[in-house]
Amino acid sequence: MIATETDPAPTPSPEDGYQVKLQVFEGPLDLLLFLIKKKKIDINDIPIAVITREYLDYLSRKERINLDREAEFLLMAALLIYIKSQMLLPREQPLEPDIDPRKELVDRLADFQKIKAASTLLREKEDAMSQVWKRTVLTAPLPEEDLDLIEVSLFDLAESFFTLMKRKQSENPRVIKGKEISMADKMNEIVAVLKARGVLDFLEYLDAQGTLEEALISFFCLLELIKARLIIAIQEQLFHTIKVWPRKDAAPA
Amino acid sequence: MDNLKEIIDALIFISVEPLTAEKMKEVLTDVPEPDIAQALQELVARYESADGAIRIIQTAGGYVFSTKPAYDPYVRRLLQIERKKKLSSQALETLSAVAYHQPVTQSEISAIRSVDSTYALHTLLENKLIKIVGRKDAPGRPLLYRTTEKFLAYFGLNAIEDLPSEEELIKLMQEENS
Amino acid sequence: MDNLKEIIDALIFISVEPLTAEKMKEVLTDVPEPDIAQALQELVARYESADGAIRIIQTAGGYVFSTKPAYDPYVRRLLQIERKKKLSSQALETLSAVAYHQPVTQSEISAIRSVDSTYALHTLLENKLIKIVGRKDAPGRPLLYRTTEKFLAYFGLNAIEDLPSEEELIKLMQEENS
Repeated sequence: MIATETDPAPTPSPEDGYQVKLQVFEGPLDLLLFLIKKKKIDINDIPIAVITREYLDYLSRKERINLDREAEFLLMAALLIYIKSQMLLPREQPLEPDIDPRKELVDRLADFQKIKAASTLLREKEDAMSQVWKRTVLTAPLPEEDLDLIEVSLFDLAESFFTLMKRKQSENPRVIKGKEISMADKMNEIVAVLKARGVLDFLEYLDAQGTLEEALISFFCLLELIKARLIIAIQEQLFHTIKVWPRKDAAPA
Repeated sequence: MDNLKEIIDALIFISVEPLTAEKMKEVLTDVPEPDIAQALQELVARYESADGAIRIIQTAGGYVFSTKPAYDPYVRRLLQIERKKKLSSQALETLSAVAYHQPVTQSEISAIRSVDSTYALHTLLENKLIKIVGRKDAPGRPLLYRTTEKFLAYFGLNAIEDLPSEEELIKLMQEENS
Repeated sequence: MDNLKEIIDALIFISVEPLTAEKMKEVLTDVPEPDIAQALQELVARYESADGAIRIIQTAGGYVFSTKPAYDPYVRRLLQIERKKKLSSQALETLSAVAYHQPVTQSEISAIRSVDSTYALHTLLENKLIKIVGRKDAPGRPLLYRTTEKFLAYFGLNAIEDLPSEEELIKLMQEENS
C-alpha cells in the first residue's frame, strides 16, 4: 500500500537529466527538518500524522527530488508510517518519553540539525580563510641524510600502494611508449640537470624516467659520461644511492 | 637571548608546515619555555599592528605566515585565480559529520545524514581533509575515519577543540528557528 | 594608492617565483610605474631596517622574501629536524608494497615498483618498520621481508589483516561513474 501511495514511478523524460539541479533536499532528514520548520513544530513533540502527510505530499511532487535518492526518501516514508501506527495503538497510560516511538527519529533529527548548523558555521570559516593566503614554500636544499621518523597516515600508505597498482596496470611491457630517445639528448639532459642542481641522486633520477627503456638509456648515458670524465659518481656506502656530480675540471659539454 | 623574537620570526618563515611550539623548543634548546611563549606572543602582536600585509596566524597546532584578508583581491589577480574553490554542500555536511563524530565509519555517516555518503567521503579523502585511522571493532570491521591536520588548517582552526561548541550550534539553531 | 607598499608586500610574499617588476605592473595596471618603483624601494628599505628576521632580496630578475643571514644557523637546525620527520615517497611506496605482498623479496618489490628498491628497503629496515624473516626457497635463496610490530603500532593497526584491502582501495579511489 505504501508503495502505491508514494512510489513516484520514474517516468523517463528529457528533464530527468536536470533532476540533480532541481534537487532541494539532500536527504529525507533534510526534507523533514524543512517541514518541521515550515509548520513551526516543536521537534520534541512532532505531530506524526501531520508531518507524515506533509512528507508524503512532498514526495508526490517528485520533480523536487533527485531520483537517485528515491529509495532513501521512501525508506523514511515507511518509517514515518510505522511510527504513526505505533502511536495509534490503544494504550492504558500516556506515553513515557523513553518508549515514545518517535524518540529515535527525534534523536536523529536533533543530531542532523546540529550537523547542519556546524556546516553553516564551518562554511563561514571557509569563507574567511578563502581570503587568507599562505606561501608555497620551496624547501631549501640540505645535505642528504637518513630519514628516521615518519609522519604519514594509514591512508598515505594505502594510497601509495594504490598509486603503485595503477602505475603497474598502465605499464604494458610489450609496448614501448613515447618517442625514441637518443643517447645524445639524454646525456645533454643529465648534464643540464647537473648544472641546475649541482648534485643528482641517481636512483631517484632513474625512477623519474617515464619508461624502463628511458631509465636504461639514462643508465648507459651515466656510464658514458663517467667514461668521458665529465661527471663523478660515488656510492658512499653499500645499499646507498649513487650520487653524481659534474667534474669541476670537465670541459664544457 | 636578545633577538629571540627575530629567531622565531625566521623559524616560522622558513618552516614548511605550521611551526609548532614543540619544534621551536627543539631548535631553541637553551631557551626557557616561557621566554619562547612570550617572544612568540609579542611577535604575533607586532605583525598584527604593523603596516605590512602579512601576519602570523595560529593554525593546525602551529604558527604560519599568511596575508591579511584585505589583500585577497590583489593576490588573486597575481595568481590569476577567480576565487578559491569551496567544498560542495554535501562534502561540507559529510565533513561536519566526521568532525563531530570521529572516529566514525562510512555507514554511520550515511545514517547521520540519511543519505549514502560514499562519494562525499571519497572526495574528502582525496583532498586529505579526512583520513583512514583503522577499523572499527564491529561486524565487517569497517574502516574508521578522522579529520586531518589539513582539515584544521583549511578552516583556520588550531585544534579540534576549536570546532564550534554545542552552545554555538544551539544558538545558531535557535536563531534560524525564530 | 594609499597602501601600495602593502599590496606589493602581499604580492612578493605570495609569489612562488621571484616577483618581477613586470608582474607587479600587470597586477597594478592603474598605478604609474614610478610609483611602483618607489613603493618597492621603500618596502625593501623598511624590511632592511626593521627588527624582523626577514627581508626582501632581489634575485633572478625578481623580488623574493628571505631570512637575514644572521639567522642561518637556526634555520638550518629547523630544516634538519623537519627533514628527519618525513619518510620519502620512495620509502613509503616500498613500505606499502611490502605491507601488501609480505613476505616478499627485494627483487619482487623492485619488480612491483619497476624501480630498484634496495636503498628504500635499507631505510625501512633501519627504521625497524620492516624486518627480515628468513629466506625464500628459490634460486639464490633471497631474503624475505615483513612489516614489524612497530609498523602496526605506527599506523594504529591491530593486525596486518586490518590494512584496507585492495578491493576497498579500488572502491574508494574510483572515479564517480554516475
